[in-house]
Amino acid sequence: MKKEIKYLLFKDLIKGLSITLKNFFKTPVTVQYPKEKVKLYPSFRGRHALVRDPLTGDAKCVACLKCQQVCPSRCIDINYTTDLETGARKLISYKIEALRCIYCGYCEEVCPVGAIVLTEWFEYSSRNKEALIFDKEALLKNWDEFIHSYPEKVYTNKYWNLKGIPESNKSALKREGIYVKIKD
Amino acid sequence: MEVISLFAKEYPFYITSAVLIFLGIALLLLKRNLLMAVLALEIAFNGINLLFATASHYLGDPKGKMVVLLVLAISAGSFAIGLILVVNYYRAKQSLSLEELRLLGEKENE
Amino acid sequence: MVERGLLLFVLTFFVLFLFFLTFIFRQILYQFLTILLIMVLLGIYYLFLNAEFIAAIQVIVYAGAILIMFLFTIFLFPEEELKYSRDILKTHYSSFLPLGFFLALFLFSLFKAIPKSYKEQNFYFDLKILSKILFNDYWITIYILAFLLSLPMIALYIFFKREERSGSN
Amino acid sequence: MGLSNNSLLFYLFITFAEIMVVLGIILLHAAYTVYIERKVIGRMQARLGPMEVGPYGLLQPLADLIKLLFKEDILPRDSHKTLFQIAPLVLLACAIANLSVIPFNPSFLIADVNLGVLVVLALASLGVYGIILAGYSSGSKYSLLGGLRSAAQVLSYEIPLGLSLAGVILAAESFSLKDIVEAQAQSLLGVYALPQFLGFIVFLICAFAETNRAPFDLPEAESELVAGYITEYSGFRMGLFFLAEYISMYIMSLLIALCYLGGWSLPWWLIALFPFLQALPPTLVLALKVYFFIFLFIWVRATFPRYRFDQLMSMSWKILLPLSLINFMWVAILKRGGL
Repeated sequence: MKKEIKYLLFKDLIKGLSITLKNFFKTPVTVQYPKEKVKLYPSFRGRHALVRDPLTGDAKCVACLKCQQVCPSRCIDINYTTDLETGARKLISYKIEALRCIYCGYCEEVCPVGAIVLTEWFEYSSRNKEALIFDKEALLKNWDEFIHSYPEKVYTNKYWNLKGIPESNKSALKREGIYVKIKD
Repeated sequence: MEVISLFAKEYPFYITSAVLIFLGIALLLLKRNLLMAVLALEIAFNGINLLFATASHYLGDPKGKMVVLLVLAISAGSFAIGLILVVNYYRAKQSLSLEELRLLGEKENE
Repeated sequence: MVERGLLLFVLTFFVLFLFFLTFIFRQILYQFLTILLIMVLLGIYYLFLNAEFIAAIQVIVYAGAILIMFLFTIFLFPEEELKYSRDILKTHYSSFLPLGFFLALFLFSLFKAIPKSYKEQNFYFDLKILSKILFNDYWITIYILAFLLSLPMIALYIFFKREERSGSN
Repeated sequence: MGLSNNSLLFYLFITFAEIMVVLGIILLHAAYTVYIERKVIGRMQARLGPMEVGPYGLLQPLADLIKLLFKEDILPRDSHKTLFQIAPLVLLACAIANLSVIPFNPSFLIADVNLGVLVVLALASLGVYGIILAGYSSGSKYSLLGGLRSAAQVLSYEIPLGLSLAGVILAAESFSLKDIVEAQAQSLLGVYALPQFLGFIVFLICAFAETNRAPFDLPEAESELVAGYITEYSGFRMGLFFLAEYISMYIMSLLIALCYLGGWSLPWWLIALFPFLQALPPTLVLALKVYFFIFLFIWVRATFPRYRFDQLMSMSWKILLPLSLINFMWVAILKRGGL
């Protein structure tokens, strides 16, 4: 009997209608993207870049291949030569296929010197494929473009120094904390 | 102009009703299709309806138009029954031709 | 009066035109469409006879119920059945003769039956008059009509019951 | 024949002008109902709706129209060409012709037919041909099945619709919509929606089904029928179908407002409570009622899921038809009691 009364008074229908009416007066969550932009958080992972060392003016990369090994989508390709006398490695080419990248941030995390970074820059879509396969020069240029409009004096990335990793597993540089000085 | 003033009288109604009755009978006899036959009878009904309504209007008697209403209602029912018969006939014989419709029973005795 | 005559002239012309089209078409669907138009035009004829109610009922019942039922039935049949395999009209032109004779006789007797001088009654078809006659003087007819109208429903019920039974066996 | 006050030419000219005014207003309304529908449904889903074309997306209907006009005109190979082209026009013509018998205020009415309600019902039954022919002539099985489904839906909902209107006709003792409004204003409660609550609800549900709107929008059941009878249509012809749908939405809203909510008149108890309402112009009162129902159409579309086809048919024949008959008897009892 209760069920019939519920049917007759359209209780369910009115409940559903009231929910939509309540939503009608809420402010919409839509962001009008090209006109207004959402605030990006410091850990945002966007376009790839190789950090330009302010001292040498070249990439910080030491060609340890850790990023190439850890990359889940295998989009990093590194060529290097080994100096036979000192055993030091020298970078020849560094290539990232941004089309294959899944923006996990593992490469940033694993890098012992903080050489690679996913910048907070995301508007870089292109119509041709070649523009999205970054080689070393392009990656350095990406860094310059990004850092040019960076407001603060010192740049550091959350993934360079993730919490919860035992100190013994970190490189010596990382224990001190990696940061890039941009301007004095 | 004279023709048109003639048409203002009852002649167009008579012509149309005759044409409709003729159309119904001709479709029934010439097209030899069971589905069309049911529709043809409806058209003949319509012709007779128009005749009733015309006579009722020009003689000033509302009963004629009442007959039209009755015929309308009854023909709606009869048409539905006719269509059911046609569909059932087609299921039995796999054909709609009127020419094969010459037996009352189900089987043909050779 | 002139306007009425002109409109009726055009209407009758249309009906005759559709009449010939119905014969020319060889597919039942197109014939059906011309007949549909004739039925709707008949509604206008009833308007000229001061019978608005019948005009509306004509369109609602014939165009809205009966012919739609027919259209649904048309879609039940395969397309080969909806064309005429053998058109008698094409092979036996002489079959038009008796029918033409019948039409001529019918028209002749009709126009013979029209009184030479009739007084046109400007009688308005009022629904209230109709319903008074219908429900007071002819109530038996109404009951018979109600019974007749329930017949198709009963027929349909029996039809589908039989279908169910034959389907289960 | 000069342009004197009672010549035929003058009469034709006046009628033509009236038709143009009503048509222009209703087409503008139909176009902007599309915009408002997108906006309102967007807000109900916490979105913004169209914003790009013009301020607040106000020129969106114009952009849609231009897009539809310049699209390629496709005629499917297996279609019956003539019927395929005629079908949307049949539907649209039957929807627009309804406007001729609908009074917009006490003095403005294109054709004062004393059988207005029957004309509306007759045109609704003729509009079904547009749907069936569109489905059949497309030469596609999705179209045919969708067309037959919608036709069956519209046909079976026409019966409770007509029967619930019969209650109104019985109470007002007239088929003319103008007389119905006037009789309603003088009735005991001022509106027929209160004494004939059952008929009002039945009519409302049938109005949703007659216009093929949600939750009865079987033609738009993409998972089953692609797009029903409009599957093969594109460009301007598809636009005509949508135009017909939106115009018939307005027709149904106008009918509800006129037959059940007192049209341009306000019930006496409302005026007794708020005397300032008497100053409202009659057309505005009617328009407010109509806009409310248009909003209801959109609101319901944003809220309810679609019915299954067998539920739809059984609802019409097993629930709405008996309810409308009960309503009719109830009105007869009220009438007998002198109310």
